[in-house]
Amino acid sequence: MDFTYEYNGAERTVSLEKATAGWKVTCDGIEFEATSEKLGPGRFSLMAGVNPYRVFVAEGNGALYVFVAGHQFVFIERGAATGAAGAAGAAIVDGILSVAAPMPGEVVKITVQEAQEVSAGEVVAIVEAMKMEHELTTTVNGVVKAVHAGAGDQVDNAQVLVEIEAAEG
Amino acid sequence: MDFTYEYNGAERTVSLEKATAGWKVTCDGIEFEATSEKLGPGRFSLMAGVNPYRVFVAEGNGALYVFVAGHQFVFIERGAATGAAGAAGAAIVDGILSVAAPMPGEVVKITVQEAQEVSAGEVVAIVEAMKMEHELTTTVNGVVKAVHAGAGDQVDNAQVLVEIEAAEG
Amino acid sequence: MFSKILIANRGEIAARIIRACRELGIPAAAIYSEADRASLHVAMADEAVCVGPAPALESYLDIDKVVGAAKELGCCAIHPGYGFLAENHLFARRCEKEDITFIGPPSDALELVGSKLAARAAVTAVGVPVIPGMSGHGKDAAHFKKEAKAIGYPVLVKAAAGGGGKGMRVVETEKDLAPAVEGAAREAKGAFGDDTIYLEKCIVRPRHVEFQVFADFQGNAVHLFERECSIQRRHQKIVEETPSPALTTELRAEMGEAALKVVEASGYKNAGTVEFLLDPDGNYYFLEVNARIQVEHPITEMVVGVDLVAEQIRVAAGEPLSFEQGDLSQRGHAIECRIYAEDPASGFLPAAGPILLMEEPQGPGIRVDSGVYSGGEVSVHYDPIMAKLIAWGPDREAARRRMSKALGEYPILGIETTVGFLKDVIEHPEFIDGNTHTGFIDEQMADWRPTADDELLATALTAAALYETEPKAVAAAGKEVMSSPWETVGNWEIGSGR
Amino acid sequence: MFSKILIANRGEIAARIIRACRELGIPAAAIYSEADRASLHVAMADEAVCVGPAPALESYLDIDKVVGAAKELGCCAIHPGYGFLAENHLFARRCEKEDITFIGPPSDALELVGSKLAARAAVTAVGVPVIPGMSGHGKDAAHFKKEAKAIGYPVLVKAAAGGGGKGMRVVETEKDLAPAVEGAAREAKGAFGDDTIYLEKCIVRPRHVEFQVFADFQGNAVHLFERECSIQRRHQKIVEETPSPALTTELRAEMGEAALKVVEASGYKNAGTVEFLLDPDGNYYFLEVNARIQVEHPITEMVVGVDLVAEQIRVAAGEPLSFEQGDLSQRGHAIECRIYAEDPASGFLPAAGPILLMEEPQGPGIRVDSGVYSGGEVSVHYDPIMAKLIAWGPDREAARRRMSKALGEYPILGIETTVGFLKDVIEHPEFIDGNTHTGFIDEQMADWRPTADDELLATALTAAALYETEPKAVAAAGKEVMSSPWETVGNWEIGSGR
Repeated sequence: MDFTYEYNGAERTVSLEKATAGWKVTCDGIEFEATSEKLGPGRFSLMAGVNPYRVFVAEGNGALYVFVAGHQFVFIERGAATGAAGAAGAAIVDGILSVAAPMPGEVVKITVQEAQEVSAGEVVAIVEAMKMEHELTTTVNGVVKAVHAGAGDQVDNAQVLVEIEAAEG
Repeated sequence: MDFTYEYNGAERTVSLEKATAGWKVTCDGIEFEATSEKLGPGRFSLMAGVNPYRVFVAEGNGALYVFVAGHQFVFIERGAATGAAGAAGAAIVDGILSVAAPMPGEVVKITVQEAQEVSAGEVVAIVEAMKMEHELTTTVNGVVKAVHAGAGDQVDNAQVLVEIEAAEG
Repeated sequence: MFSKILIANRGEIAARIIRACRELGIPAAAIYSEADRASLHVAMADEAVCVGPAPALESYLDIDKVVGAAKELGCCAIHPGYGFLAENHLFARRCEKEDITFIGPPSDALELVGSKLAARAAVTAVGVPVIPGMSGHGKDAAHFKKEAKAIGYPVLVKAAAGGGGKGMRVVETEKDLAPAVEGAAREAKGAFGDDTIYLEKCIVRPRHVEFQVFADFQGNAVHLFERECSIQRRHQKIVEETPSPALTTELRAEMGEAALKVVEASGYKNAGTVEFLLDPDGNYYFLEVNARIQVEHPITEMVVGVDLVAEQIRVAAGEPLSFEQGDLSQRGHAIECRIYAEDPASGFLPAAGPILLMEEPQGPGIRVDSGVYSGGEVSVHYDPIMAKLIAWGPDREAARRRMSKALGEYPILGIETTVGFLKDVIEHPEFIDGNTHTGFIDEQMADWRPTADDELLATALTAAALYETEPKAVAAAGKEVMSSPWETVGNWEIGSGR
Repeated sequence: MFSKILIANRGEIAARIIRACRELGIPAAAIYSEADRASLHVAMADEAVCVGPAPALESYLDIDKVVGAAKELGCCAIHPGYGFLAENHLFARRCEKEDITFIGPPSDALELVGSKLAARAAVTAVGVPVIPGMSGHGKDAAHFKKEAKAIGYPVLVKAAAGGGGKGMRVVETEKDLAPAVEGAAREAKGAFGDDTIYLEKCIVRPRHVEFQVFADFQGNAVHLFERECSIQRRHQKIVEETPSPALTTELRAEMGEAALKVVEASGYKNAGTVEFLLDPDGNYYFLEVNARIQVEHPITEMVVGVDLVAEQIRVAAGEPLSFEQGDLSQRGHAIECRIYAEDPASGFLPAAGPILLMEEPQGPGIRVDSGVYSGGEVSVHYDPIMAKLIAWGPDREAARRRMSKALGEYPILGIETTVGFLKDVIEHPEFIDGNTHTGFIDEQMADWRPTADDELLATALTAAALYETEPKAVAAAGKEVMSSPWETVGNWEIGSGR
């Protein structure tokens, strides 16, 4: 059985094959035998060779969350919406930078106006969530194409607040 | 909606009726309004009037286990086998006392033989479990009718080890 | 002693205070906003009432509603915790007027120390050194510009009220001053309802060293030694420890004395914290008084062997302090890490949402003060603090290793948290050596990203795959199985009582 | 320092030792029986190997297999925990022969103190008082009868090896002597592999007061004060505390000195416990040496501020003790309750089975040393100890209240446990007053039954009913829902790796 997940933007595949006691695991050239015991909902005692790991797994937001040896991994399931890890922030498509709310919150202020020229690093909006303000900046020089929100608006994660047309060159 | 459970050998009924915010509860003449929020699997925040309770509920062995305010309750579900609370021990049916293992374990010794006379309080068997020996005694005077187990036998909870015919009178 | 105490707070500190009440045999009443019915502090309380909608201004910060709740439930005292109304002298005064004991300092002392400017003046008068700063305050940009020039850049823009780094900004050059003042004022207004702002000289590479103090109404006052809280992000403490690796016995005694002078000068009662900056040359400067129980109070409890919250309640009830200065000593070392729902790999963006699965660490010397639970949700409406992890050990290195291991067994799945980041702070060579200052995070951890080697990744992928094989394995065995509603996000909030 | 340590144990003490290894940076290897693959200690270890079938004699007690596991995994030291092979001098000797460090006393000292009779002789020789008892031992019923008569009834039948109340019986009259000796011998054989039995005078209403001692290979020895363990059932401690309410400073010093004499007389090294009985007149009698880390060691750790398990490892590695007698003091008070899978309402019958749902208490001063988990199973094959709950407070009453509240937030559903019983012990007026003796449970708690008032029962019934309404409520909302396989017993043991 092959399982493929997206991790840090790259696809990773792990293969499980039934073995005498447990599974033969192959993953990116690493091979080992593993057994697993359930210790509760989402809790496993995974043994790779003679090395036990206490692992925790939960599913949600289109991803599998795994905690092992002090590290948390987020694996995006194939075909899932990337609500989990692919946080919005700022993305350029067709020369347009969309500055989006990085989390649900309230718009404190939009510091630019349509048609205004902006330079990379300039603050274009301030969003407040969980009692702290967060400044959103443009990563490009350009001109403000559209403003989609105003002070006091409640916005969702990844909601586009300001669009900026990047300057040529 | 009425729910009936067996608790400490008696039937108890609780009635829930939808109220504006939550439920109207009636139970043995006690009435109150309650709301409930789930805090996780089997975990609830139950509010009776202005009094919150952190309650824990689990189902198994034909019973509902409830923990509230430091107390554990075992409610036998109607029609369920009484594997949970109705521990075996010793029961007299038709003048025959069945001395049963009170837990899974190993028979260390049967201290009586068929046809032997016994007095109330006398040890008839010794069972070991979890590294401790437990003496099983007869609660009646009588004669050993049958011995169903021997030293070294692995026995289950409620398995009858010795039957004793109670003396008349 | 009080017959019933209202806890005017939420989250981990409300849970902490409820425990203290229980242990003293005093019924504890909780308040909650409409967003908080399923919060842990509600379930733990003996009584609870809803005080309004989710926004704090309409619930936890609404003085009328909080006082109304206390009266409705017959509470003769209110413990405000930290944040919200804890340092609001108008709230304390209102309690005094309503004949409800405010578990904290008298409103006059609160007002005095709550104004950083008045506090500076009072403290200067008794000979405790303060950071050079502007003499008054104002809202006029030109005035700020002039004062900043006189103090000399870099300057620190600070809110006169409140704490926790809210409304605080470092300004390196004159051109950044005006927007910083504006932003700070707005943030301060939102957080504390007061937009008064002032300026201070920015001390370079200082340590943040604070002293826990306690005064009763019989005239006794003690300090319970220091806490070093240099590990900060945006002026928000995230790791605290005691003893401070930077204090000598002499300096500790001197600063403790200074802290007690501040207590005396301000007429302060009950638990408080006198904050200092300590520069690399061993000079210390009074910063401010935190007129409340602090987030980081557990490390003092563990090292000094006291129960600060129970003591707050006893002192507020008129009892004398249960310890004298000579009874107190530091034993071993304690470290606290604040577990926030923030994404340290993305500029510490808040990460509200459901906690799909959580398990808290355990073991000798480990304490978790938590306000959340597995299956619960971190609300977008309030501070992102979820819990505090505290580790005690016979010495600093023992405590540090315990903390590191405990962070390594603290899964919180579904939202981003600071756990992995904190583990790397605790294991940083400079932290191990005790070389800490308030710029530590910016200097040492700015580009932090989580790391894991290929073998661990393979193990994690295996765990994910095995998790997915589960229901199939069961179905093959002929058993009826579905994933539990509590293991998937989205429909976890199914309450029968809604 | 050791490069890798094998932990020859299971359950909570194995978990405790793994934590100590981690904190010292030493890899920890676990062993497990076929019944224990899903045990917590296995999941926590760095490496683990199976050493045989479920019965302890074929796994945890099999010296060849344990030593074999250590060699297979390249461990240069073995920590035996308590029970199993911990006080088996043959095992210790085997380790010495195989050049594996046994983390405990040298095999000769273990043999000496392991024989209660030899220990009595050695201790008597250095002037420490012992309980009057038989001078030799034997297996002949007539000999026991004669000796019992000479000592005077009531007498105590005891196993020469082991501890924990196993193989121990009080005999009031001569007619009960023979079956008691027979039963004790059988139990001792099963538990320790040695059926040697002897007799002692039974002291009336004594307290059990023991001293923690520690000796290194450099010739240093200290005591870490006492633990009172009078709350016992069938000679098995169930509640322990320190300091003892019965000791004066003078008596404490005198008994501590006596304990150190025992250490010296026996050539004892590493951690150990010298047990005494203390009669109501303040006379104390040496009982025995427990040549291991004790179940109740956490209360000493909390009150004295040390890490006994880490110290065991350091001392075994040849390091000198990290503290001197003058460094040590008691601060505050700690109580431990042992959480057993037993039904206190039915004569403490063992209650093996699945733990359907469990949550462990939290908060300031609370420590849980646990070997089980929610969703796990208590095995019929081993001791019914699940966990230990420890509460520290600034004084006895604070610790006692914390313990009481913590027991009140310790749900363990699916099996019977001692939690409710312990709560009533902790709240018993005689316990509150510190009036404890080893007969306390029989005298005060013999007819214990759980109690709950009608209102609480109504609340519990409501909770049960609401739990049952749940899936329906969800189905009505049009969502696909089934009860989780992990919420029902029977099919919880679905492992994809089996």
